[in-house]
Amino acid sequence: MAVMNNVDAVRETLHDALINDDRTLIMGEDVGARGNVFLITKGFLEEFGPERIIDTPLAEASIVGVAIGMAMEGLRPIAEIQFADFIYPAFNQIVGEAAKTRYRSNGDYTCPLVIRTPYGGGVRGALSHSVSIEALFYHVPGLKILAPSTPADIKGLLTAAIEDPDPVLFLEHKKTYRSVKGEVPEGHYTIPIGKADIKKAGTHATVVSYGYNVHQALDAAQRLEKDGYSIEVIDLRSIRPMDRTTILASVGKTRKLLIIHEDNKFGGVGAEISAMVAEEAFFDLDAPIRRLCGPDVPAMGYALPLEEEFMISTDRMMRAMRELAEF
Amino acid sequence: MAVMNNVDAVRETLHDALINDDRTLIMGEDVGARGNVFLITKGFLEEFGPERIIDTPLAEASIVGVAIGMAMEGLRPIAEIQFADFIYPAFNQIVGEAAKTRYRSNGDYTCPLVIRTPYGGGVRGALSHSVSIEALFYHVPGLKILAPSTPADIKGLLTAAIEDPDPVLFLEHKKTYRSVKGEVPEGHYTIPIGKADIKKAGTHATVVSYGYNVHQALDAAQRLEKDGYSIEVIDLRSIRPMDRTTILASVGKTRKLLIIHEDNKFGGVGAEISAMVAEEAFFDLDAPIRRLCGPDVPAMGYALPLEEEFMISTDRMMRAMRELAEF
Amino acid sequence: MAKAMTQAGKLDRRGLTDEQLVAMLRNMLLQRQLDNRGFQLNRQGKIPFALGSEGHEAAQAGAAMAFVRGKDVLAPYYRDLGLVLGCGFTPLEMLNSMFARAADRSGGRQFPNHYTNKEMGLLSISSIIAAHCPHAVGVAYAFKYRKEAGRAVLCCTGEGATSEGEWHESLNFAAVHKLPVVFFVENNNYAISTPSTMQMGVEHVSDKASGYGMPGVLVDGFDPIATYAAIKEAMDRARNGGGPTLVEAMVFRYLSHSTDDDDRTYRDRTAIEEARKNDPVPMFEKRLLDAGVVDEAKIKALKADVLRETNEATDTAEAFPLPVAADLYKNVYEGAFEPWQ
Amino acid sequence: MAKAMTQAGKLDRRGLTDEQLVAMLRNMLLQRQLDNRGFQLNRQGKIPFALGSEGHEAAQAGAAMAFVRGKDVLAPYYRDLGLVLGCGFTPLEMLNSMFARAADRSGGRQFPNHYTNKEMGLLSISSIIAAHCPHAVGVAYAFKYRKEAGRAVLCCTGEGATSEGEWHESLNFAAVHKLPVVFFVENNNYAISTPSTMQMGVEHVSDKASGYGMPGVLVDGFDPIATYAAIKEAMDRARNGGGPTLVEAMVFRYLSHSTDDDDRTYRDRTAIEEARKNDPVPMFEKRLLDAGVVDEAKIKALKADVLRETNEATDTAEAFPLPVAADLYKNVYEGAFEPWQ
Ligand SMILES: Cc1ncc(C[n+]2csc(CCOP(=O)(O)OP(=O)(O)O)c2C)c(N)n1
Ligand SMILES: Cc1ncc(C[n+]2csc(CCOP(=O)(O)OP(=O)(O)O)c2C)c(N)n1
Ligand SMILES: [Mg+2]
Ligand SMILES: [Mg+2]
Repeated sequence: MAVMNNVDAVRETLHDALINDDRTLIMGEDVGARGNVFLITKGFLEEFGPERIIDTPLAEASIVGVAIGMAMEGLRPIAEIQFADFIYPAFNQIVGEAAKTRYRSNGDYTCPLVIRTPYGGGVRGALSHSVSIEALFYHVPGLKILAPSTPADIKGLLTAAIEDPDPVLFLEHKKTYRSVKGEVPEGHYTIPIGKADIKKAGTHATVVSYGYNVHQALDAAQRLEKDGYSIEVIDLRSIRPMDRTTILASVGKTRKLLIIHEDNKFGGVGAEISAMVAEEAFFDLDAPIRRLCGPDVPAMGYALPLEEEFMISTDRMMRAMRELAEF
Repeated sequence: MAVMNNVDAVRETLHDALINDDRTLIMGEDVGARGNVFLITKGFLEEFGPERIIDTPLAEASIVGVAIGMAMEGLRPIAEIQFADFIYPAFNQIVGEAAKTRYRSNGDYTCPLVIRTPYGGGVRGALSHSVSIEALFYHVPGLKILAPSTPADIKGLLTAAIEDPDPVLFLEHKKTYRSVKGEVPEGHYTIPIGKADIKKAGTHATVVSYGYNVHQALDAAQRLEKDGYSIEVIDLRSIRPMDRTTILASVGKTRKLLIIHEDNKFGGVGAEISAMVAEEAFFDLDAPIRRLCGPDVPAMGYALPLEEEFMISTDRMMRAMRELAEF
Repeated sequence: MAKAMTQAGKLDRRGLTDEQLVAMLRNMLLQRQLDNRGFQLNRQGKIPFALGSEGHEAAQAGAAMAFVRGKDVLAPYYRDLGLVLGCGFTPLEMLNSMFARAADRSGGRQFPNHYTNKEMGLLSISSIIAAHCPHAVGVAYAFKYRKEAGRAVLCCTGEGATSEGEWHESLNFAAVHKLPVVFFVENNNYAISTPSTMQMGVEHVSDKASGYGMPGVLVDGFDPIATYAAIKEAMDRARNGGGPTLVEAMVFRYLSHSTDDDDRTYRDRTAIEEARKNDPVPMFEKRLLDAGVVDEAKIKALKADVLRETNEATDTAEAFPLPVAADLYKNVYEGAFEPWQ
Repeated sequence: MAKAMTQAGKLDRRGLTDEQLVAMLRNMLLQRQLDNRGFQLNRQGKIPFALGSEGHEAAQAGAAMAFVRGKDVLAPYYRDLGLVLGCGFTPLEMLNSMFARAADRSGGRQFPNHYTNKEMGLLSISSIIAAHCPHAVGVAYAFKYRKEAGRAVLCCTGEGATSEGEWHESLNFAAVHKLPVVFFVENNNYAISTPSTMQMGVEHVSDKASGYGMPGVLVDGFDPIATYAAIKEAMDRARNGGGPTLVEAMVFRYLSHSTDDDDRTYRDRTAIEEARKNDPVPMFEKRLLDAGVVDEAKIKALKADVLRETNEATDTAEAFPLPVAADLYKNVYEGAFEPWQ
C-alpha cells in the first residue's frame, strides 16, 4: 500500500474517476491551468483537456447550477468550490435545487453530483478562508455530506460519492491536506456512505468527532492511555447520513459521550448527535453528554491568538476526556 | 386593547415604525403597488411614497445586500423576502455579510437590518411555498432569529427587531396570518429578544415549540387537562438567542421535555434544545427527551395527503404529550 | 422588431406547412381552453390554485414549433403551458397536476404549471425564479461535450427573472463556452405587480445580449410565425455550433399573476382592454382564415376538439386517486434512506 | 479608449494642479514601496500572507484623486491599496493589518488588504468576491434618499468579479433607481489563473454597461490622468443625479495573485516582461519630468520620503501588540451576547 497525504488521496481518486468514466468532469475556479489552488488537479488539464477540466467563470451559483444540469443530463460532474467560505452564493443551487431534483420530479430526474470543497481553520485563513460549513447543510434532506479525515477514507468515500446517484457535499479539511499521511490501498474500492469508523477502541468514554479534530482526539486518547484512561474515538466520516448504530453501540459500552467539532457549538452537528443519543440511549448514560466545540463567534481572526483561541487544542481535548472518564 | 390577527399585527407594527422613524424603509418584491402578496403593506406606497416603500427587482441577493448597505450607512431598512423558500439566493448576503459586518470590522460598521419572511406549511403551498428555514440560519453567530406566534408577541418582537442594532431574521408563519387572532396592547412597546414565554403552565411535562405549532400544542394541552394531564407549553419566540433559563426552570419542575416543530427533525432547532438540556439538566430528567418534528423529506407536496402527512396534527401532539406524561 | 401582420393579404409563412400552421392555432386554442378550465375548477373550489398564460399563446405556439422532439430539451417556466403542450405534454398531464393526482409525474408533489417529463425532454423546475437557467446551460454543455450536434436547449423565463444573479451567471457561462442554448424571455412587462420599468434600466431584455457577447433578438410575441422564425433561427444557430442567443418576445399578461393575485390593485383596466383588442388567438385565427389555410368549419372543429379533449382530461384526472401519505417518503434518495442509519 | 500619453510633449493635465499630479505620483511610489514591503516581510517569515497591486498603481492613483474626502464613500476590493491610500488610509494602518496587530481597525481579524475605516468612508468588505457591490448600492440609495446631493459611491472590483450574480444584481438595482454610484472595474485580464477570455464572452467589461442602461467607459489604466478624468466625470454625473456609470480601466497584474500563488504555472514570462516595459510608475515619473512638473531631485525626495514612511510604519506596527484571546469574543453583537441566554 502506498503512503500518501490527503491532497494526494484526493488527487489520485479524482484521477482514477476521470480515467474510469468519461462521464466525469471537473469544474471550478482555477482547477485547470493552475491545477487548483492546492495543486490538487495539477496536470489534469494537460492530460484530460479543457472539455473535462473546466476553468469556470468566477460564479459559484453557476458552478453548481451548471453541474446540476450536466448531472440531470447523465454526466457525472465533480464541482469544486475553491474555499468552503465561498459556497454561500451557491446555497440556492445546492439546497433549493440539487437536494430536491429527485424529490420534486418524483424520481423522473436525478442529480448525481459531487461538490468538493476545502474547509476548516488553523491555517491562518482569517475570517473568510477558514469556516466550517457542515452545519449549514446537514439539516437538508436530499443531500449527503462527507468529511473524512484520512487518506484511505478519502479515497474510499470520494469514490463512493462520485459513484453515488445523489448529490454529495464532500468536505476536505485544509489543515489535514499535507499534515495527515497514511497508507492507501491500491486500486478501486469504496467505503459505504453513512458508516462511522472506530479509529481507536476504548471502554471509559466515547468521543465522536470528524475532520482534523479526529487526529487531535486520537493523539489525546493515546496520551491518556498512559494514565490509564481508555477512550474510544469514533470518526464520523459521514455527517448525513449519520451512523446511529456505531455511536449507540459505543455509548452502550462506555456509557459516556463527548462530541468534538471545530464548527461553532450552537446548532452544530454535535447537537443532533447529542439529541439522538438522549432519545435512544438515555438510560445507558452515566454522565451528561458533553460537547467540545468551536466558540459561537462568526469566525477565527487572522491574528494567531484569535485563531488559536478558536481552534480546539489537544490539551483541551485531553482535559475534557479525563474529566468525562472520571465523572 | 384591540383584537387583531397576525397579518394586522405585522402591518400595524411596520406602519408605526414608518411613522416613528424616517430612517426606516421597506423593500421587497411587490411590497408597493401590490401591498405585498398577503396585503400586509397595502396602502403604504400611497402613504409613504416610493422612496420608502420600494418595489425591488426580482433579485433576493440584492434585496438583502442593498439593505445591508443602507444599514451600514445609518438607515433602518426592513427587507422582505416574499416567501421564505426564496431566501436561498440571499444566503450569502445574510450569512456571509449581514451576520459578519460588525464582527469583521470590529464594531466599526454595524448592520441594523430586519429581514421579514413568511414561512411554513399547511396552506397548500406545495414544495416551494411551505418550507421552514430557521434551522438553516440558527447556527450562524451574528444573526438573531425570531418566530413569534401571536399578534401581541409579533408587535413587541418586530418592534424590538426594528430597533435592534444587529441583523434580525423575522419569521412569520403563513398559517397563523389570518387564523390566529388576539389582543394587542395599544401604543409602542417591545418584548426583549431572547425570552421565551410560558403560554400555559403545567407540572407533568414541558413542551417547547414555536410558530403555528404553539397553537396546536396549547389546544392539545387544554384538551388533556380534562384527562388530568398538566402540560406546560413554552413558546420559544426567539430562536437565536434562545432562552436557557425558562426552559431549564420548566424542565426542572416537570422533569420531562417534548420539543415540537414543523421543520425537519434531523439537525432542526430541537436538536440544540435537546443537547443543551442533556448538558445542563441531565439528572433532572425522568424520561428521554422527545422530539416531535416534521419528517426528514425535502418538503411537503401539493396533494393534501402529502401536506397532512408532513404537518404535525394536534392528535399526534396529544398522543406524544400523554405518552411522555405517563412515562 | 418583427411586426405582427394583422393586416390581410399574403401570409409570410416562413416555411411552415399548412399542418404546422393549424397545429400552432390548435395549440393556442388548447392553451386558452385549459387556462379557462383551471380558473373554472378553482372557482368551483375543486383546485386551490390556477395560473394562466392568456396573452402568451402566440409566442409559445411559435416557439414550440421550433422545438425538435426527441432531440431538443426544454427548460420551461411556470407560464409555459403552450410551450410544453407544443412539445408533447398532454392536457391529461396538465389536469393531473392541477388535481394533484398520484398519476401526475411529480406524484402530486409539485404546484401546477411545474411541468416535468424526462422522456419529452422537459426539465423539472422548482418555483425559484431563474434557478433552472444554469441547469439548461449544463444540459447544453453535455450536448457539446458528447458532440451531439443538432441538439439544443430552449430555456424560458419571464422578464422579471432576468434580474436574478443566476440568470446572469447562466448567460455568461453559456457565452464563454458557446453552448447550444437559447434563452427565451417572454416579456409581459410585469413581474406580479412590478412593471419592467422598475425591473430593469433598459427598455428591452434583448438589449442585454450584447453584454454577454451573444445575439439579441426582439420579436412580437403576438405573432406566432415571427416568434417561430426567431426561435428557429436561434436554435439552428445553436445546433450548428453558433452558440447561444437571447430572444425576447413581447407579450401581454391578460390575467392576474395567478388565482392568488388580484391585479386590479396595480394595473388599470383600460390598458388591458386595449391589449385585448389584438388578442393573439382570434388574430391568428383571422390570419389563417384570410390566407385560406383554414375555413370557419375547420376552426369550429378545432375548438370543439380542444374542448372535448379538455373535458375528457378533466373527467379522467378528476376520477384518478390522490397520492397516499406513504408517498411523502419516496424518492428522497435512491432507495430508502434515513438521516440516521 | 483614452490612450496613455507616453510620448513627450505637452501634458494634458485635465485640470489637475501640480500638487495633485505630484500627490498622484507619490501615491504610486508609496503603493510600490508598501507592496515590496509586504512581500519582503513575507519572505522574512514575519507575515504569513501578502498581496500586491503592481500594475494597478496608475489606475488607482487616478481614481483616488476623483474621490472627495468627507463626502464620498469607497467600496474597495482587496487589490485597492493605492485607492485607499489616496482616500486617506495610512501606511501604518496597512502595516497593522499585515502584522495583524490589535491596533488594526479590524483588531487583527481581517486578512491584509481588507481595508475598513468608517470615518474615511471606506466600507468594510469580506473576502467574498462581489459581495460588497450591493452594499455600495445601498449606501448610494441612502445618499439619494436623504437628498445628500454631491455625494457618490465608488465601488471597485476586478474583471473576474463581474461574473458573480451579485455584481449583476447590483448594477441592475443601481440603474433602475439611478443611484449615485460608479462601478470601477480594474481589468488585469486574470482572475487568479483564469484569463478574461474564459471569464466572459465580451472583450471588455465596459461592453456590459449598455445592458443595464448606464454609460460604459473604457480607459487606459496605465494612465493616471486619463483614469482620473474618467472617474471624475462619472462621479460628477452621479453627484448631479445622472445615475450610475461603469468604468473599466485596463491594467496589468505584474505579480502572482498573492504570496499563496505562483503564476509561472499559467502565465508565460515574456508577456509580463513586455508589459513591464511600460510600467506605469516610471512612465508617469517621466511624464511629470518631461512636463517639468517635477525634477530629478523632487523624485529622489519623494522616493526617500515614501521609504521613510514605510520604514516607520513597519517599525511602529511590528512593535505593536497582537490582539489577545479574549478579543475573539467581542463585537459579535452589540453588548455581550450568548446564543443561549
Ligand atoms: C427566487 C424567487 N423570488 C420570488 C418568487 C415569487 N414570484 C413568482 S413569479 C414572480 C414574478 C415573475 O415575473 P416574470 O419573470 O416576469 O414572469 P411572469 O410571471 O411575468 O410570466 C415572482 C416574484 C419566486 N417564485 N422565486
Ligand atoms: C465568492 C468568491 N469566490 C472565489 C474567491 C477566490 N478568489 C479570490 S480573488 C479571485 C480572483 C478575482 O479576480 P478579479 O476579480 O479579476 O480581481 P483581481 O484579483 O484580478 O484583481 C478569486 C477567484 C473569492 N474570494 N470569493
Ligand atoms: Mg413578466
Ligand atoms: Mg482580474
